[in-house]
This record gives sequence, structure tokens and C-alpha cells, in this order.
Amino acid sequence: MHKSLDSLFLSTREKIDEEEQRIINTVRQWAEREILAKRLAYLEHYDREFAAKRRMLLMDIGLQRLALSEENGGFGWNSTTRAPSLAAVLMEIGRADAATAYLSALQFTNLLACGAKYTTPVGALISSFYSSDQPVNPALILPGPGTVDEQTPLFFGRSINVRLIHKGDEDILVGNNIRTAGCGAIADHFCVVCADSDGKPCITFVPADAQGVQRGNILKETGLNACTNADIKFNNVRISREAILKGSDAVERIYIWLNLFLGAVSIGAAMNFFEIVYDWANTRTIKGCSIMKDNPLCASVLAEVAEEIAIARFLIDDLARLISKMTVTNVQEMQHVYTMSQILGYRIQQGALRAVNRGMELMGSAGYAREWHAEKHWRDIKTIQSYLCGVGAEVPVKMDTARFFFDCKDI
Amino acid sequence: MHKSLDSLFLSTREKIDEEEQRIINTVRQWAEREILAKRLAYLEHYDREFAAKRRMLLMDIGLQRLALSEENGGFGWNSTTRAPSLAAVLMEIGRADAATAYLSALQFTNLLACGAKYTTPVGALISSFYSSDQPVNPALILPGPGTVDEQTPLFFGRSINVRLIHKGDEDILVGNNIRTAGCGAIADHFCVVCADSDGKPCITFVPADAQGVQRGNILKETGLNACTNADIKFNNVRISREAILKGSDAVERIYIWLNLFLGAVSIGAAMNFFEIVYDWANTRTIKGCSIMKDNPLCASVLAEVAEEIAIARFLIDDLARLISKMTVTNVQEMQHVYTMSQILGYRIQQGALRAVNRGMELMGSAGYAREWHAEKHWRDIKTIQSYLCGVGAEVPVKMDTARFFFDCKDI
Amino acid sequence: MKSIDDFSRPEEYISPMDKYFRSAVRAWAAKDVLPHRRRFDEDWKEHALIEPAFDALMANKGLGIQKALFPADLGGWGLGQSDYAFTIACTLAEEVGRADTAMAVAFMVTYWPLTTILVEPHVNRRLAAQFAPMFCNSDKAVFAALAMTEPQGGADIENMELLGGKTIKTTARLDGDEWVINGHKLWPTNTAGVGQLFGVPCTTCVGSNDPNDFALIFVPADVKGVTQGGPYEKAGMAADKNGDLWFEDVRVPAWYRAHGPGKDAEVFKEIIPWGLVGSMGFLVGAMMNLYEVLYEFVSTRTYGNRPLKENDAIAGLIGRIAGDIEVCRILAYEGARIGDRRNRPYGHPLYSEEVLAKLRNLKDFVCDRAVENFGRAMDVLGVYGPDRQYDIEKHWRDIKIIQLWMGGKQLCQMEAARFFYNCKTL
Amino acid sequence: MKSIDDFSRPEEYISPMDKYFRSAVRAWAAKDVLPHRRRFDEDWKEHALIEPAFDALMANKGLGIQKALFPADLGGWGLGQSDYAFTIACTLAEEVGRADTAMAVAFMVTYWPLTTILVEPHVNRRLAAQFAPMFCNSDKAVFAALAMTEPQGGADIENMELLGGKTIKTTARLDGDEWVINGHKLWPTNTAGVGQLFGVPCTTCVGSNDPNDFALIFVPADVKGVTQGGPYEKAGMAADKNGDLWFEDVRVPAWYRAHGPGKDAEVFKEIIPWGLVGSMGFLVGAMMNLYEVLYEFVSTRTYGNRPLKENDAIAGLIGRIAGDIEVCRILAYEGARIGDRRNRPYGHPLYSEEVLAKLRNLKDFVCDRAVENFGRAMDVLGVYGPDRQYDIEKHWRDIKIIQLWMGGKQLCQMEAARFFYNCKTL
Repeated sequence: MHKSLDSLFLSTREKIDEEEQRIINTVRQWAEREILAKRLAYLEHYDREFAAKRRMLLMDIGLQRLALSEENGGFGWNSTTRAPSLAAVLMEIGRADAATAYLSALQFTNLLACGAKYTTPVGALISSFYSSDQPVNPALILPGPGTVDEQTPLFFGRSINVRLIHKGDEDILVGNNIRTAGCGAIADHFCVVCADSDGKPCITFVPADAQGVQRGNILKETGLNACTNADIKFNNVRISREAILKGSDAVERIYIWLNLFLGAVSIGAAMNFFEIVYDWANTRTIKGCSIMKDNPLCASVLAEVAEEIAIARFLIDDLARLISKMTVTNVQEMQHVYTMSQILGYRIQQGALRAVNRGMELMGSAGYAREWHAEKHWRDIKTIQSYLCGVGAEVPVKMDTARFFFDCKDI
Repeated sequence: MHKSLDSLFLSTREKIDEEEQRIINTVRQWAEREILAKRLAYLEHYDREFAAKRRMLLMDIGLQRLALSEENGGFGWNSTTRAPSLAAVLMEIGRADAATAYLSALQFTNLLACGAKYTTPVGALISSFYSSDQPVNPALILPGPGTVDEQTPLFFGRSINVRLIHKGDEDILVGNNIRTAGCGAIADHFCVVCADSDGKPCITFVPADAQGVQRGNILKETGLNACTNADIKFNNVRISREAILKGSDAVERIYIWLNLFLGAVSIGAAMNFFEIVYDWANTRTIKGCSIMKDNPLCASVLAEVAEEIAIARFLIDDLARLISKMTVTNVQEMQHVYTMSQILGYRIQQGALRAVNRGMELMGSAGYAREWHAEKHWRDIKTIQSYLCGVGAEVPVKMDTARFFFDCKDI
Repeated sequence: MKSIDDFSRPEEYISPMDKYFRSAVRAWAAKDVLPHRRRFDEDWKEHALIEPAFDALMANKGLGIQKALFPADLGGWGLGQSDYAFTIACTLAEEVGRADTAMAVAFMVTYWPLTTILVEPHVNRRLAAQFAPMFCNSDKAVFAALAMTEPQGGADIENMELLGGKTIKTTARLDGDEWVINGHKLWPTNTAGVGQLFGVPCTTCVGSNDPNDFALIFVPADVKGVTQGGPYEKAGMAADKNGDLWFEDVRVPAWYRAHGPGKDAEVFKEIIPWGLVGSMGFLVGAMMNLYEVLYEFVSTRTYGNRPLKENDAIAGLIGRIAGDIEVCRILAYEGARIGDRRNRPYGHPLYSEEVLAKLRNLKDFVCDRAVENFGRAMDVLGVYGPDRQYDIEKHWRDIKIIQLWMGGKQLCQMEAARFFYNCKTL
Repeated sequence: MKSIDDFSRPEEYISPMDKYFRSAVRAWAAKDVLPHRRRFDEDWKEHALIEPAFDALMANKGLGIQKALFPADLGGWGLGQSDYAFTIACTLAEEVGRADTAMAVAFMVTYWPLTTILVEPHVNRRLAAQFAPMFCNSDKAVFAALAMTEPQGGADIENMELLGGKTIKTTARLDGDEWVINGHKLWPTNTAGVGQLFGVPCTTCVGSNDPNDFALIFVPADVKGVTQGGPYEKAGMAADKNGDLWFEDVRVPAWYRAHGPGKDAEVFKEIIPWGLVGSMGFLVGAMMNLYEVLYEFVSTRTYGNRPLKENDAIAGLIGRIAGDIEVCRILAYEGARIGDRRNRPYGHPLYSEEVLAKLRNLKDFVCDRAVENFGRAMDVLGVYGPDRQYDIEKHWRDIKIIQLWMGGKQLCQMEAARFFYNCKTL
């Protein structure tokens, strides 16, 4: 592809300053030089090969410290106003490799959603995780499906399967066969949505080497293969006070940022898919003669690919804008931003996946041959979409939406 | 409905100043007091009844002069930076009555797309139309379907069925059985996309009482019933120089503004539909007991109504933002904004229609009984969508999109 | 493709009589409907244009089709005894629906309450003989109606599986050898003055969901205490008149009840399959007409100075529309066959959950395709889409109503889900 | 609903043998596939787990199904002579596809080139006798392949209607009583070492679109000059091996050509309906398995502390999935019947535009529903959706491939549009 993506997909985002743009550009160079240019070489076992590239990104370029406060030795991208720039960075990484970007998205989510005020004990704890001079793998445990005959506390209908039990002076974490949203097998620490003794949702941070944390077998999963997953058991894990984040909007915040960041990752992957299909459509012929892109039916499919990505980019800019204006204190506003983030996040994932799904139609066997890398984006985005949705397809988001707009009480 | 729409649907639009907000509020009051509160009274022949209300809006409140320059006695909302506010005004009118809003949208389009520099002869001419102390009905003739065995000049594949012929010193306009996008029977003047002697697209303004303008029979149409339509014949109509607007991007501009303004009108109608379905879902029971909105399946449909409207509102804010930043001189940028306006405009219409289509499902017979007014919005939005698309459903927009993103040459 | 008749059907199911019915109705449509159809909408109150068309279809001076279900010895055509009753109903629905789905519903709803007493294995000879002259000996179209919907619960009454009739407020009280009926019904097709016979679902015990308390009673329109309101104005379907219907101490003979306790609830469930198959037939018929109009448009109008249909992208889009018509037609006849299979070894009773759920599902599916495809066809016509002269916008308004009636989309979804997943609490 | 067998089919079309085939294959799936299926993906190169499963299905020591098409007197089961050939193919495709669509395609593609010489009315006895021992007397699964796709044009070769074979670069030259074949093919199912017999579409005159210049020639894999490359790695379908195939001065007897000039082009068009009906069968089978998995999940996992299926909104969503399976199954068997009707009064030849277009349309439709529904089912499973242990993600990856093969979606759309709208230039 001989054009820049930026010249094709207009951004409506504002307020990206020069320093931010410089970092975005650095990440883009990393993506192009280290990954995209060498992609065929990684075909086998790319997950292992990419580890070195990820280290370069996190350590040499310093991305692991991007969302750390300056006091903690970070770049200080730790406020809501950085939402557009953080999303832009993740889009660049996602264009190279969604799994690498996914890990960064989890890091950013932990920091932005739970450590906004880094002077709090929780903030200090999370910051300490990412101050390591080694790449750090986070994992996230969200509410999800419950099991019949077992009543669990709920986060808006979704089951919270991990309990934080207050015993005497101690808080201990209990949960069995807990499914993480990726990275269960490789995580250095877990960000866990759990329920406290009153059944209220809260968040706990658990180092993977804490006593009582047990990992199950490695799972085979559709995509994000570098984020190797396994089920987790929390066998009476002692939790220190500073590792617990309570408050009515703590979990909402997780979803708000996750929708933004994972949206950016999926759009990034879809952008690279766009480049792949662009090249394909410029070189293949159909009906024995005409170039694919000049056949109106193929062109209309290509248009749909571009359109879905363009719309998703508008929507993520909108979400970033909402978040960057979000004040911390207003609960009513938080519900609003939460609902919108769910609506937008859902649409963005759908759009990114649809772009790839439709584009693959034009590529025939090249669409599903691993060699062309199109199918990897397809699997990665689908996996992100599945992790994010948790359970019940779009229904939980629809219920959130109905609750907000129509004041439903019983759903 | 006991909540304000503004508290539910967040806007990401910026730069609406106090004066602008004041006018938006005035229009909202007009909508509520004059139309929405009295809707049942208008059930029969609302088109006639609404004429008086429209006069109040255009003359007493002064909306006919809103997009006129201050030099021409207007409010001076005649620059791209007014895009968000103009869209907001149209949304308010559309909430009351889409046909009234449609007429205003055409006025605004004529002024903003063709008269941006009101010191030009064309600008002066258009301004003179709207300086009347009577409500003025504009009509618009866009490219559309051609006829087999007749080669016409094209605007990106769409046939231009009106020709501007240069004979000696005169320009004359020729066209038979020309379908206007509404209002053909009541128009005071026509904004006509036509082809000049070289086959290049240009725009002409024609007063309805010009010699050679002939109207056909009144057409029965699906919606926008107040915008009574008829086919037009231009039988060698003499056109003065100052009524002709040439330039490579003249027609693009029409579509850019039309996508914004008609998007706003349809969203406005959909917003009122939202209010109707809100009330319905709060008062009806299903399964013999529960309130409709508390049934999860119904709630998910309600959520979809809200979601489609929320997304459409984000997208129209995005489009307004793109337009408000648009510079006049850059042709490359114009192509970009044109393409995006088509993509966004198409999506917005689809979203608004889908919101209504789905919401009607919950209303049973109240969905199609005229009494409930839901079906009016459905017919009006569908009519707007049809006018805007011109021919071939989404294909022309898809071809525009493919051409821009993939440099297709032959489509 | 040569004509609309080349859309696939399961050929093995088709009655030998099919082609005669089809050609007769198609000729009627060409002569009595299509020339006037564009003026029907404005005729919604008067039926000045519509009524003669009904007479030509239904009454003796025309095709006389309103007597089709009655046994031959009572002056009818005996279709109630046919192994192909559903399949022929689907054909008729299709052909009349192609002309005007509102005429199709008005005409077929006349059969609707009568299926409960005229179709094997539930023939009630005494009632059949009582009402046969009314339909078989008339030179005017005669309409019957099934008065289901009530003010409080919308289409809840159709949700018999779940509610067992407990929301019904219209009461029937036995007084000697007469039923005394009181209640208020809304929206039945063929009311607002046109209905001459009503099938009235009512309860003999308000609030009960015992099937024995459900009664289906026939009430002629001219009985004292029956009042029909004026027609509602609707988005479309002008030929189908709907209104309020009041019963105030209406008295009819005790034997006007369809079958009796228990059995009435069963035959009432059996009307639903008829309505669903009919609905699919209407939609397929309308879509066949859509195809005819669209074919002409895309062959004569252009994009890029070439016929619309020769643009690959537009071809893909209209190809999908035609392909969906093909799909929907197959499904509609398969649905009809599910009805006709009721008497065969691998069939299920019409009142069974299996038949109801499967037909709800198919009807829901066909509705969605129809709503989608009419919307897209209007867009293909673009600026001509909203124009009555192109005939598509009328169908677009009409067929949305088919999606909304009979409990609407959500009830279809619920019944299908209950069946396929064995849900307990839906 | 009691089981996956309660999804509707057009009962009147079903062969009396259907239930025996079905139960045999289902037992095989339970024993030989389902216990190992979750490890198939990693077995894509070796087929250490997959090969025994094929043997148990296809070879004499198992069900022996690979001989089904051969005439009985040559050791086969004579299905090539059956009036139900397509319908039974659909059943087999469904049952094997339920276990693994990749196994289904590998197994059925073995029949694919053979249909041109074994199915009435095109039986070539001499070739049948020649190849019968290879398939009928083996204790190992024996695979055949149809080598269509070439490097330059993708699936253009399938677009016979429009291109008449003029893009084919693989040449066949008659030298005495032998064909000499040269060319390079990509992607045929059952290559990469597993194919033992190839049906090779080639041209006797490069660039010609004269049907007489099209040749379909059978080439055993062990003939000199035939080279198979290694298997491609794909998003899914590990049991289906695809690779490059080169023919360098390959010589086979002249009578290895299927039928001769003109006729070869005709029978080649006839393979398309088989592929389309098979594809639909695979998809329906996979969706039936989807239903089984989903049923279990929505019955045992919860939202709001109630089973997922008891939430009305989720019920509506999964009800639509089950409803689509019902719809697709009806359509798949209707498609099969269109194939089997070829010899009946209201049938059309397999090579006719009518059959090709209608089946392309149905296949395209069923593909879209399958892609949509597997995607949604993964979302219902949420965080468990991408997990191999829930079996849906594998099908999700596999069935997308079915949408893309045989010329993909756009070719289906074009053929359908050409037929329904009589397009001239598409």
C-alpha cells in the first residue's frame, strides 16, 4: 500500500500534542520495522518471536512506563485527558500485533481505571507492578457467566465468581475455575473483579506468585495466541488492604477504559487488514481480466471494509472525547459514560470484525491461509470481542442500555 | 416522558455558544408548544394545519433568515463553523415535523453550499429568495437514475438529467419529467444539479415562475406529505449568469451539507419516536402482568432504539465537526469530506430508520395506527432516505467510498 | 428465469388444483385490482373501489371463493376436507397478496374463524349448515372476523401457551339455551361495519387459565347488542378495515359455541397456524410483485449510463432480493406442508407446540426478509421509491403491518425459543 | 424439541435408506471423531489422529462409504443410480459435517470428480471399472481430488458460464493414444500427499472458450510427472489437506478423459451442484452441532443468576439461531431435491442455468446464516467462546472457509443475479 492510513482515515480527535504525536510515531516505526516488514519470518511460532519485539517496545521505547505517573518514573500519561493519545498508541501496536497491544491495553486499564490518583495505596501498588525493568504481563478477571444452582453476586446481571471474604482482620480471596480474559497462564498479576462480604462489586490486585494462586492447564484459544490462557483458582489468597479498590463506580471504570482500549486494539488490527486487502485488490484479477477493485461488486465490498473502519474510528474518537471530559466525582455522569462506553465499545468491535469478515470474502483461499495474515486479525479481533462481552452476546450491554434510557428496574 | 432528551443523549458537539443555544431553545419551545402538545388535533390534514405553524417558525421566530448573512439582514449563520448549531436547530424542528424541517434543511443547504460567499452573484440571488417576508419553499433536483438508451452526463455514476445549454449569449435549461427530491408541486424556486455544455456538473437556481417551468401532476408519496411533489419540465428556461454556480466541487458541497442537514432532520424525527415508544413501554403490560420495559426481550429492543439514535447522534456530531473544520480551497480535502459525508449520512439515515423500524415492533397495532404518530416518523424518514440516495440504494455511496479509498478507476 | 412462477416451490407438495386457482386469481387481479390499486389508500373509509373487487373475488357473481371451505353438499367447494388445505391457502394468499395484501387478509380472515368448524378433523356440521347459506348463496362479498385483541393486553390473548386465556375480559354466560356475551374487542380485521359474522374468543370465568373456561362463540353481526365502530386510519392496508367491536348482553344460541369446553381452546390454538401460513403467503405474494416491479426498473433505468442490473454491485444487491424471495417461497410452502402433514404419519397436530413454534419461527423469518427487502427495493428506486406509481412503497407500508400483527415479532421469538430450548419461564 | 433430528426437513423427499446411513455415521462420529476432535488442529500436518478416523468412515474395515457411488456389480453400493443421490449426499454431508466439516469435505470431495463418470445419466463404465478396485477394495481411506484452481485467476475457472474455461492454463495434448498434461494447480482438497486420483480440468487450446476445447481428465497420483506439495496451514479445517499440484509431461491413456469434447464441459458444470449441496449439508451439520453445544451452555450457565435460556432477551437471540438452523436445513434439502429432480418431469438438467443459479443462491444464503450464527454463538459463550473445549470456535473457523470456497460469495451473487434478472454483461 503506497498511501498512509492517516491520509485516508480522517481523525476527529483533538488535543494530541507534539510530544504525544512523537511517541505515537515512534510506536508506528517500531510496528513497521520490527513486525510488519518481517511478518513472513514470524509465521511459525510468532508468539515466541514476538516476545523480543515486545520487550523492545516496553523497555527500550519505554511503553511500560507510559501510563505511570511522573512521580513513579513514568511518562505521566495517567489522566483522562490522555484518553485520545493512549488509544492512538494502542491502535499503532494493534496494527502490528493484537496480542502485544492487548497486553498493553490491560496495563493501561489497570493504571487509568484503578490508579488515577496514584497517591492512593492501590495506585502505588499498581505502579509498583509496572516499574519493573522486565515486561509485565497483566491479566483481568471480569464478571461473566454464572453456573446454574449457584447464586452469585452480580454486576448488572453478570456473575461475579470471585469472593473477597473478610475474616477477622484478614481479607481472603476465594474462587474456583475462574476464567480470565486471556493471559491466565502467563500473568504476573491479576486484576480481579470480585464481590466483597456484602456482595458489592470491588476490585482486587493479586500477584501471580501469591500463596494460594493456582493455575490450571493451558487452554487452546481462537486467537491472541501470545496471551496464553489458563483457568485460575484462588485458594484462600490473603489480600492486603492496599490491594483492594472499593467504591460504587470502580467496576464501571474498568469497563469504560477497556472499551476504549480494546476498541483501539481491534481497530489497529483492522487497519492492517485494510492494508492487506488493499494490496490484494490491487493485484488480483477477476473475470479473467479486470482488476478486482474495478469490479463494482468487489468495490462495494471493499467500500464496506473501509466504511466499517472509518465509522469505528469516528466512534472511538467520540468515546475518547467523552472519557477525556469525564469528571471523577459525578456518579450520574459516570453511569452515563459507562453506558455510552458499552454501546460504543460494542459497536467498535462489531465494526472491526465485520470489516475483516467481509474483506476475507474477496480473498478466497488467501483469506484463510495463514500465510496471508488476514485470518490472524480475524481470530484476534473475535477473541477480544468475546473476552469483552463476557457472556450472553450483546444482551448484557443491551440491558445496561435499557436500564439507563428507560429506567428498567427488573432486568 | 418525564426526562429531557438532552440528559439521555450525550452530545459531543462543541462550540455552541450562548446565542446559538438560545435559538435552539426557542425552536424547541415552538416544537413543544405548537406541535407536539397539539398533535392529536392535527391528525387530519396536518399538512394544512402545520402551514401556520411553519409560518410562525420562519417569520416570527425568523428561521428563514437564520442562514442569511448579516449584510443581507440575516442572523449570519452562514459559515462552516455554524454546522453544529444548524444541525441542532434542524433536529429540533425534525422532532416536531420532518416535513417542516426538510424544507428548512433545503433552505440551509442552498445557502451554505452555494452561497458561502454571499458577496458572489449566486449568493446574492439565493439570499434574495430568503429575504422574503413569506415562507419560501425550495426544491432540489439531484442526479439520479438515467434511462436506458439515453446517455447522460454523470456525477460519479449518477445521471444528470437536466442540461444547461449555452446558445449564443444565452444559457437555457432543458429537462423533461424531472423528479425533484420533494416539494416539486409547491416550490418557489429550484436548486438544480445540471450539466453544462461540456457535460460538467454545475448548479442552477430557477424561480418556479420562470418562463418554461412546467409542473406535472401531484404525486402521491410515502411521507413528507407537506412537501407535495410533482415532476418538472424545464422547457428552454432562460438562466441568468448569476444563477449558475460552476466549479469542480459545487455538487459535492450540496451533498456534504445535505447529508448533515437531512441527517439532523431524521434524527430529530427519531428522537420524537423515542419519546413515543418510551411512553408506550412504560404503560403497556405483556404476559398479563409485567410492564413491557421490564421484559428483557422488549428491553433489548428498546435498547436498540436508544442505541441507534445515540450512535446516529455521535455520527452527526462527527460530521458537523468535519464540516466546521473544512477549508474552502483544498480540493483533495473536499473529496475527503464529501466521501465521509456520504458514509456518515448513509449510516445516520439507516440508524434513524432502524430505530423506528425496531421500535414499531413493540407497539403492535399502535405502531401502524396513524393515531399514535409513530408511523408518520417511519414514513417521513424513509422518504428522506430515498430522496437522499437518489438511485441504486447504497451502491453509489459505496462506489464513492471505494473510489476514494482504493483509487478505483473504472467504477 | 422466465416469470415469477419460476421461483422454487417444493413441487412434490403442490395440489393438482393449484394451477386453476392460481390462474383464476391472477386474472382477477389483473382485471379488478391492479388498474385501481394506486387509489386504494384514499378509499380506506368508503371502499368504493375496493368493494367491487372483493365481490369479483369472493361472491357468486365473481369467482365465488368465499364458499371454498364449506362442504360440497352444503354448497361449498369442500376444501376443508382437502389434504392440501394449507398448501392451497398458501397459494391463494400468495396470489391475492401479490395484488394487495390487505385484500388478501380481509378475504382470508373470512375463513379464519370458520376453519375451527369446517376443517377436518373438527367439522361442526350443525354450525356449518347454519352459516353455509350466508357465504355460499351471496352475490356480495361476505366477511367474517375473529375478534381476539382486547384493550388491556394487546396480543396477549394469542399467547395461549403461556397465559391460557387468563387475560381475557370478554365474558360468556350461559343463560338457559343462550350465551350472553359482554366485552370490548379492538382491531379485528373485517370489522368497522364490514363483518357479518364474528368468532369471539371469550371466557366463562374471568381470570381463569383453565382451558375448559375458554369459549369460542359465533356471533352474527346483526344480533342485538353488537356494535361496530368506524374504521381506524392506518399506515397502509386500506382494504383491511379494523375497528372497535362491542358486545353488550349479546345473546346467541348455546350451540353457536364452536365445540365446547376444552375443545374450544384446542381449536383456537389451531387457528394460529392458519394465520401464520397465510401471513407467509401474503408476504411471498407481495415480494413476487416486488420482483416484477423491480425487474422492470432495473432493466430500464441506469447508473453510469448502463442498466442498473448490469452494474455488478447493484446486481449483487437485487440478486440477494430475488434470492430471498426464492428462499421465502420455499419456506412458506414448507410451512403450509407442516400444516397439511397434520393427518399424516410424520405430522403433528396443529395445536402442538411443535407446529406452533416452527410456524412462528418461519413467519418471523419471512417477515424480517420482507421488511428488509422492501426497504432495500425502495432504496434501489431512490427518488422514485416513495412514489405510489411504482407500487413498492404501498407494499412497504402494508407488509410492515404483517410483521406486527398476531402478537408481533417478540411473541414469535419467544415461542420458537421455548420450543427449541425447552425454556420453562419465558 | 427433543433432539437435533427434530429440525424440519421436507419429509416427502427423504430416502428410505436415510436413517441407516445417518445412524451409522452418527455412531462413527461418537466413537472415532468427537473424542479426538479438540486435538485435530495441531494434527494438520501429520494426520496421526485424523487418518484412523477417515479409515473407519471410508474404508472396508470401517463403514466403507468411499465405494458408495460405484455400481453394485463393480463392488460399490450403486448410489450413483439412486433417485435420492443428492438427498443422501446431503444427509452424509450433514452427519459428517456435524463431527468435522473438514473431514466431511475431504470425504465427499473424493466423490466429486467421480460423479462425472458414476452418476446417471453420465456413467462411463470403462473408467468406472478401472477405478472401482482402488476405492472398493481398500482397507485404507482412499482420496480423490478435483484440481480446479490455478495460480492466475483464483476461482475464475468455476465461472464457466461467463468465461467458458478461457482462463485455464493447464494443457492437455493428445500424443498418440495418450494425453500429455502440463500445468500447476493450487488448493485442491485432498492433495498435499493424500490424493490418489485427480480429476483435472484442462484445455486443449489455451485461451479458447469453446466448450469443445475443455477436457476433464483423470490422473492417478502415482503417474510420473505428478508432484504434490506440502499442506498449507490454514485458519481451520485441519482434516482437509490442500497443497500445490504440478503436472509435468504427465501421460495418461486417452480414454482417461471423462467423456470427450463438449460433454466434458457439460459434466464439469454438473459437479458444481454437488459441491453446493454438499456445502449446505456441511453447514447444517455444523450448525446442528452448534445447537447441541449451545443448548447445554444456555441451560447450565447463567445471567442474572438464572439460566441464560430463561432470560427473554437471550432466549430471543438463541431462538433465532435455532430458527435459522431450521430454515437452513429446509433449504439444504430443498437444494438437494432440486438436484434429484433432474430426472423428473419438473426437474432441470444439472448443468442448466436454473439449477446452478438457484443452488448458488441457496448456498450463499446458508453460508451467511452459518457465519452469522457461529459468530453470535461464540458471543453467547462470551469468555468461553474462544475456548477449544466448547467446540464452537473450531466450527467458527472452519465454516468461514466454506463461505470462501468454490468461487466465494461474490460468484454466487453474480450467478443468482444473472439468472433472476437476465443480466447480459455481468
